[in-house]
Formats: sequence, structure tokens, C-alpha cells
Amino acid sequence: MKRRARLVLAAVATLALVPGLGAAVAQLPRFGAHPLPYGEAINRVAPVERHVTNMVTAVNFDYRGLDTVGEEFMLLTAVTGALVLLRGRRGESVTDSAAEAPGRPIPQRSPALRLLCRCFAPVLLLFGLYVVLHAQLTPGGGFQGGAIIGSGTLLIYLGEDYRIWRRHMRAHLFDAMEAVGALLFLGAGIAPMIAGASFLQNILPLGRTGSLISGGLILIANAGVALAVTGGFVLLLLEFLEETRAAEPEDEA
Amino acid sequence: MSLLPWTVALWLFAIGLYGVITSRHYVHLIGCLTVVQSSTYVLLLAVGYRWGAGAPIFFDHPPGTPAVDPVVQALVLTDIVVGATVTALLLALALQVHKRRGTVDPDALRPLR
Amino acid sequence: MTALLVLSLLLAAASGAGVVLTREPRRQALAIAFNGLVLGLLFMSLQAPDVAYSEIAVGTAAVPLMIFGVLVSLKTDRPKK
Amino acid sequence: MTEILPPLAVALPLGGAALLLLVGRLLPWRIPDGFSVLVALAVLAADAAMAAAAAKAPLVYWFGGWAPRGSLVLGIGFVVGQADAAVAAVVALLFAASFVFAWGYFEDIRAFFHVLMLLFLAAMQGFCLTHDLFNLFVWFEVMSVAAFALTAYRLEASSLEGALNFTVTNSIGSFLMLGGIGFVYLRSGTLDFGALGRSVAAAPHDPVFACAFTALAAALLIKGAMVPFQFWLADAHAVAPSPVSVIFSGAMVPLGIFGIAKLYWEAFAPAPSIGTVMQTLLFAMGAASALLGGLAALRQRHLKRLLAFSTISHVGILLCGVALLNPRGLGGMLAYLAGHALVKGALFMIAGILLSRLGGIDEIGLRGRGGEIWPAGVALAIAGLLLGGAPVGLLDQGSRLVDSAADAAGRAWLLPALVLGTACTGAAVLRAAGRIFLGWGEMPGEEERAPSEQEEEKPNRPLWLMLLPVVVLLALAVAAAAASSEHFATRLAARFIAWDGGASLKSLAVPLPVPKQPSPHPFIPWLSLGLSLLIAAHDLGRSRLPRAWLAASDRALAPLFIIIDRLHDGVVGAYVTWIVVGLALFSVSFVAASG
Repeated sequence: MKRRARLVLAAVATLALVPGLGAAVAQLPRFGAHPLPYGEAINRVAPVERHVTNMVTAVNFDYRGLDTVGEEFMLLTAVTGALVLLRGRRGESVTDSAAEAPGRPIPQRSPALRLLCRCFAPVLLLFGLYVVLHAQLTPGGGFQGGAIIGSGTLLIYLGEDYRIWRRHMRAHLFDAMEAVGALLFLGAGIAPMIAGASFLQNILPLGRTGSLISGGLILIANAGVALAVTGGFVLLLLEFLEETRAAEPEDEA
Repeated sequence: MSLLPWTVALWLFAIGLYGVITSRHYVHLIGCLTVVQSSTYVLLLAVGYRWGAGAPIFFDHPPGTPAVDPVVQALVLTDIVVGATVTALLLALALQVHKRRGTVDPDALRPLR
Repeated sequence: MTALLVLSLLLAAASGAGVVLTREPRRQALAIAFNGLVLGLLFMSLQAPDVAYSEIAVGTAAVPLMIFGVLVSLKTDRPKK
Repeated sequence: MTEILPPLAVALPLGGAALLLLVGRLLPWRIPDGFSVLVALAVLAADAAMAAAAAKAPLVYWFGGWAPRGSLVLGIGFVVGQADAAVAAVVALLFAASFVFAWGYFEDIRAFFHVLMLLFLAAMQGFCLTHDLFNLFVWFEVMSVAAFALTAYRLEASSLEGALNFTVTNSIGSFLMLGGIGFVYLRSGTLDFGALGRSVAAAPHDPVFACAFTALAAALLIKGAMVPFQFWLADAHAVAPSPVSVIFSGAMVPLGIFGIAKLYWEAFAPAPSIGTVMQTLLFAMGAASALLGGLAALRQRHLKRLLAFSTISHVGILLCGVALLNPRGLGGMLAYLAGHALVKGALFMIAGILLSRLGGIDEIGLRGRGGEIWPAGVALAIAGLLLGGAPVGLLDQGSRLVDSAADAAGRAWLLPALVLGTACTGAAVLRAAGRIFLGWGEMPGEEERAPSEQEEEKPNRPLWLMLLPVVVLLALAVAAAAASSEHFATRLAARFIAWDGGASLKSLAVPLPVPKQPSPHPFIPWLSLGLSLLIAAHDLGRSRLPRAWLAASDRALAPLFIIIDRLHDGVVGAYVTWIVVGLALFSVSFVAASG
């Protein structure tokens, strides 16, 4: 179908959608003023039952922890898939050193930028760790913190140079980090079963509400997610940036 | 007025699909997909909103303070991971297709011809 | 409805359309980053700070970075056929 | 002991995948193969044990120990009825067979293939067993992401393009599903199927539920590749590695339809307008897919693409079985699903044998070259006969059940679509068998103009190893259809309908007895089998037919084939447009059903 034909067809279909959709929209509950039994129940019981103050974390890692298990393995799947797609041509051998694009000048970093990045990188790293560790207390958690740390490693790239970044970012290390994180989370699910409880049921002491060590099993699940997300994000960025440097393809069919 | 959030979600869904249907560059198409997806974030978070309520975090406020729904927020977190993973895969695919076919125009790509 | 909420909803609608209508991929990557910020603001005003952080980390940093990586590679890559 | 099985069916393959990812690089070559087979067999054993244990009542498992408090559901539950466990078991069996078939084929240094396949298996298990709408989405999405990557695994141009079309269309499906979840949560404030069913029963005429159902069903129909959402399927299944196509066609696509059955019976059954739309629109979509898939299959020369279209046809019959909304139709769907998984799995494996032994997949290019691997030809012919409606096996049982349920529901008009679709898919496979292995059909017809591609897979496995899973699957497809299994399937279906929805809130209805009923059209198998032999013979014997007849029949049929071909043009923008059209069809039928 040509582009114009598609647009016409889509427009006609959209028009046909209007009556049904309109009927539904007219019946939608009013924004911000309808009952939310599930969420309210969580807000009511979770601080008492789980000794955490961030309800989103309680839902993510405990009440609906299985969703997050699936989510972590989804990330694992996608990273593995992207590795298959991107490494397929380059092969495994080059992943630990920087590939080179012949004729591509390596831009020199100005000392000011270098200094800025050297100062800023540890700060970002610490901030990411802070976000991870305070999952049960304040906004944030393993996913957000892991994403911050993973993206933060790019500062090394920005401030130093690609080779140095690659030298520090050993792909094997992050592979292992990702797998260990996922296994840790899964283990947090299975370990209670060995003790006779349900999958992901808390069997640890809950700690004092508001302290860094509170929430029981949530802490372990959160750590697993943080590891898996950091590893996964670094691997993804690593592979995509490697693409920008990859040499001319010689080994294609 | 209270229809605004639903309208915005529908609008984002529709305009994103329009972009997907008319796109001439796969990377652009992938960007349009992220817009389609952002409509689901807006819808879910709007569903969990409660007038005058705060964030579902009882660190500064005592438990019992009116708060919005934490469940939808947890769902949207998963949703965002879905978005990131699918985007990464799509970009990798587009890159490899370009290496093989030399184009990223969706209209020029046909599997098996 | 608070003014901030209305404003950020309208802004999200506009910046989403901006992403779609920016047909040049390099500029679109910037539009996506901006859209991520706008969505972060919207989520903040919807009382969802957890989600806002994620969206900013993913939508403003990781996704545009990946897109830039791909665009650079598309540019330097000359297909054989 | 059985009470701890539901989480294990998911956790085992997940853990296996993570372990392989961690140590895969250190393992000597065939260990990942053997490990994956073992994991799949362990999952199969768990599923079988659950199916046996769920005879009296479904197994209910609350993750995190969050059992409901009154009617308030705080956590996520798995509710495993017999039907759920049986479908999950078929999936696990297919994975085990596929791992055996792929033995040594994927000599990836990191065992990435096995990691992705195990994650794929885990996602399907979760999808079958879960009783929570958002959790269903999570597994649905893990399944999609694994499938996207596996499609492109060969990194050929066509597999990358097929994967792109697949990813874009199915991602839109995922977003639709999320939208549907938003609407559900907005109206009912719950995600558990049981609680959701209660709130639908409290407001059965609410258009918001209709809207939610539309979005959710459209997402599942995209995965299930039903007209007009089917376009991505042929592109993706034709280009994926054959062990992956086995799973795609045999398990992933049918699960989309099983998901619709779950969605309807566990949550949306109390809404009359949704029932009407199921019985009209979805039934029509199923019938249209059965026909279109069959016709398109007949017109292909690329064997994997041919099989992909035949999958559309068979899954259409599955959807018809579900859309009849009664235990007999659903029972027929379950039997047909198992039969389809086994036979289609075997067929894609035979395609893989051709790829690796003969170095090609093109029916015309391979004409007469199959002699040295004649056992594969025998298997191909048997599978073709089963597809074409031979009166043995699960496929036959399923289609007879669906037909008698349609007849009882006053929809006897399904019969022609059923017979024609079945006959065309059988004929297409038989024609390929005759051409490749016997050298018949030197004068090709319309199929000559179909798209094709040179393709091969590594010839590093002995023939017997590749044939072993084929034989096992085909034998099971025939042998599992003992006289009592028809009754078994309908009983499974009756319990699924009565039990699964309310089980999370401890309300089990009494399953309706399904009386035995002889098939109203006992001639069906013979009719469709005769028709498929006739079509195959016609296509293979073109050189002996009168010129005038060929010219007339080609002129009559060519426009039809050209339209089908034009529609499947591989352009993703067009595919997405058809998704919008499909949504519009839903909207129009809901307006018609309520007004």
C-alpha cells in the first residue's frame, strides 16, 4: 500500500472508531475522583506489614514481586538479544578491546572537560548508589539507581577517551553482574520456598521503619535488580557505542 | 476539563501511530513508537491520581496521609523497562538491516521478495 | 485541576507531537530527550517521583544515547551492496 | 507436594537461563543442549503433575503468601486449572522436542540461543498459569522480546526485516494491552481475574469494559495473527531458524488465542455485549483467517512461508472454537491446539531437515531432490494428510468438535470455511511433498510467482537425530486421540469455564456436563481429505491437464492470489494501518451490539 492509501484507510478507520470510543470516554470515571481500592489498601497496610515508607517499592518487590521478576528477565532477554544482534558480525573476540574505525580522528579532550568529568563521575556514582540503597524509604530503587550508574559510566567516555572507557568496562564483568543480579532476585524468590514459605514470601526480620535496613527480603530483591540493571544498561550502551567504532565490515556474506 | 488526561493519552497514541504509518526512516519510526508507549504511561498514572493527595511515600509524612495509587506507579515502572528493552532491540535490528540492505526506509524493506 | 498539572499535560501532548513531526532523526533524538524531561515533569505533578526518575534516566539519557550511537554508525557505515 | 509446582514451572527455566548466561562460556559444546532438554522435560513433568492434581479443583498459589483478604486481592496468584496445565505441558513438550531437533545446531560460544529459548519457555509457562492481568502482560512481553531476538538470530537481511515487522506490530499490541489494563484498573481497581470478573458482573453494560476488552483482545489477536492483524506472521515465521519457527507456529501463536479464552472466561464473561462481539466479530475473524490462510498457503513455494500461512488457517479454527462460547467449542479448540502444536512443530522440523540436508527450502527449486532423505518425505506426507483432515488424530477430533459446536449454535456456515481452509493447507503440504520427494509437478502454477529465497542451515547433524522428534510428535498427534480423549477435552473445557475465573476468590461453580453428541457431519474428514488430495493432484499434474482448463482456472484464481499477495507486501506502515482497521471493526461491532 502506498503511503497516501495507508493514510486514507487509517483516517477512515479512525472515523469509524469515534462512536464506540466516544461512548466509552463519556462514561469514564472523573479524573482523580474515583475509588482506588487496591492502591488504598496497599497505602494502608504496607507501612505496617512491611516497615517501608516507599509504597511503590513495597508493591514492586513484595506485593507484586513476581511482575518485577518477569521485568528483570525481560531486560535480560533484551540485552541478550541485542548482544546476539550486535555482536553477531563482530564476533566475541573484540568485545574486550575497543574496535577501531580507520581514519576516524580521536578528538582530544580539553583539560577542563576532563576535570569536570573526573569530579562529576564519582558524584553520579554515589548518587546512583544512594538511590539504590534508599529504595524502601524515598523515591528510587534498584532500577532507577542501576540506570543512573549504568549511564553514569559514560562520563568516563566523555571525559577520558573511548579506549580508556572500554578498558574499564569489561564486558565479561557486566555479563556476570547481570546474570548474578537476576539469579539473586530469583534466589530471593526460591529461598523462602525451601524454608516452607511461598515464593518471594518475606522470612527475614523487617527492621525498624525508616532505617536503611528495613523491609526484609525487599532489600535482597532490590540489590538483585540494581546489579542486573547496571550490568544490562552498561552492556547495552557498550554494544551500541562499539557499533559507532566498528571497522568496515569485511566478513559479510 | 476532567477529560484532559484521557484526551492527552489518546492523542499521544494516535499521533504516534500516525508517525509509524507515515515514517520514512526506521530510527524515526522507533522514536514514534516511544510516543505511542508514552500514552500508556500517561493513562496509567492518570488512572492512579487522586485530587489533593501526595506521593505514596510516607518518609516525610506519616502513613495515613492521603496518597495516590502506588500500584499503577509500579506498573508504569515495568512499562518503562519494556520501552527501553524494545527500543534497544529495534535499534539493533535497524542497524543490522542498514548494513545488509543499505537503507532504513520502511517502505523499501520487504522480507522475502 | 492545578495549573501545573494542566500545563504539563498540554506540554506532554505538544512535545509528543514534536517527536513525531521532527522527521530528521538526529533532531528527533533531541526531541525525544526533551519529551523525556517533559514527561518527567508531568509524572512529578502526578505525584509519581519514582516513575519520573526512571523516565528521566531512560527517556532522557539512555534512549537518546542509543539513538545517537546508531545514527553515527549508520553514517559511517557503507553497505557493500 | 503439588502445591509448590506452579512457581517452579516458571522459576526453573528462568534460573536455567540465568545460569547458562553466567557460565555458558565455560561449558564444553553440547552441555547447553543437554541442559536445555532436561529443563524443558522437568517443566513438562511439573505441568503434567499439575494437570493431574487439578482434576478436583484448580491449584491456587499466591506469590509472596499474599492470599486475598475477603474480596481484596493484594498480590499475584497463579490459578492452574487442568486446561491451563495441559496447554503449558504441550508447550514444554514442544520445547523439549525443539531442543533435541536443534542439537548441536547452535554452536554459539555463549549459548545465547539456549538462554533466549529458556526465557521464551518460562514466559509461556507464566502466560498459561497466571491469574493476574498485569502479570499476564509481563509474561506476554517477555515472550515477545525473546521472540523478536530469536527471529533475527540468523542475521540475514530477510530475517532482520521480518523481525522488524514482527517487533513493530507486536509492540503496538503490547501498548494496546497496557491501555486495556489502564481501562480495567480505572473501572474495577483490581488486576486479579477473579476480582475483575466480579466487577464486570456488577456493571455488565459498562462501555469502559468494552473498551478495555477491545484493547486487550486486539493485543492477543495480533499475537494470534488473526485477520486483519495477521500480516507480520508470514514475514517472521518464514525467516526464523527452523527450531524457532517450531515454537512460533506451534506454541506462541496459539497461545494468543488461548489468552483470549482466558480473558473471556475468567473476567469478561458476565458482559453480554462482549459475548455478542465474541460470537460475531471474533468468530468471523476466525473463519476469515481459516480461509485466507489456506488460500495463501496454496500459493507459496517457500516451504516455511507456506507453513506460516497454514498456521494462520489453523489458528483461525482455534479462534472459532473459542468464539462459540461453549464447552464443546472450547474443548475442540483445546484438542485442536494440541494437535496443531504437534503436527506444525513436526512440519517445521521437516522444513529444517530440508534446509540442512538439501540446502534449500524452495519447493520448485528442490523438485525431485528429496530421494536420499526419503524418510523425511514419508513424514511430510503423513503430516500433510493430518493437516488435510485425515480422520485420525487430535486435529481431526478438534475440528469435529468445533464443527458440532458450531452446528448446535446455529453457525453451520462455518463448515465450508473449515473444510476449504483445511483442504487447502493439506493440499499445499502434499503438493510440496510430491514435488520435492517424487519429482512430480514439473509445471508449476501460480506458486511460481510467490516470493522465495535461497537459504540453508548447517548440515552437522545425523538424519535420525533430526527425524526422532518429528516421529515422536507425529506419533503423539495420532495416538493421543483415543476414543476417550474427546470427552476428556470437553470436560477440561467445562471445568475451565466453570472454575478458573472464581478460583482465586474461592468460588467454584459447578461445571456443566457436556453430553456426548455425534458429529452432525460425519463426512467432513473424507470431504476435506478428498478435496486436499484433489487439489494436490491437480497442482502436481498440471502438465497432463488440458490447456484450456488451466488457462481458465488460472484466470479465475489469479486476481484472488494477487490481492492476497499485494496485501502481504512486507511494508510495516501498511500492517499498522490494518491494526487500526481491526480496532475500528471492534468499535463498530460494539456499537452494533449495544444499540
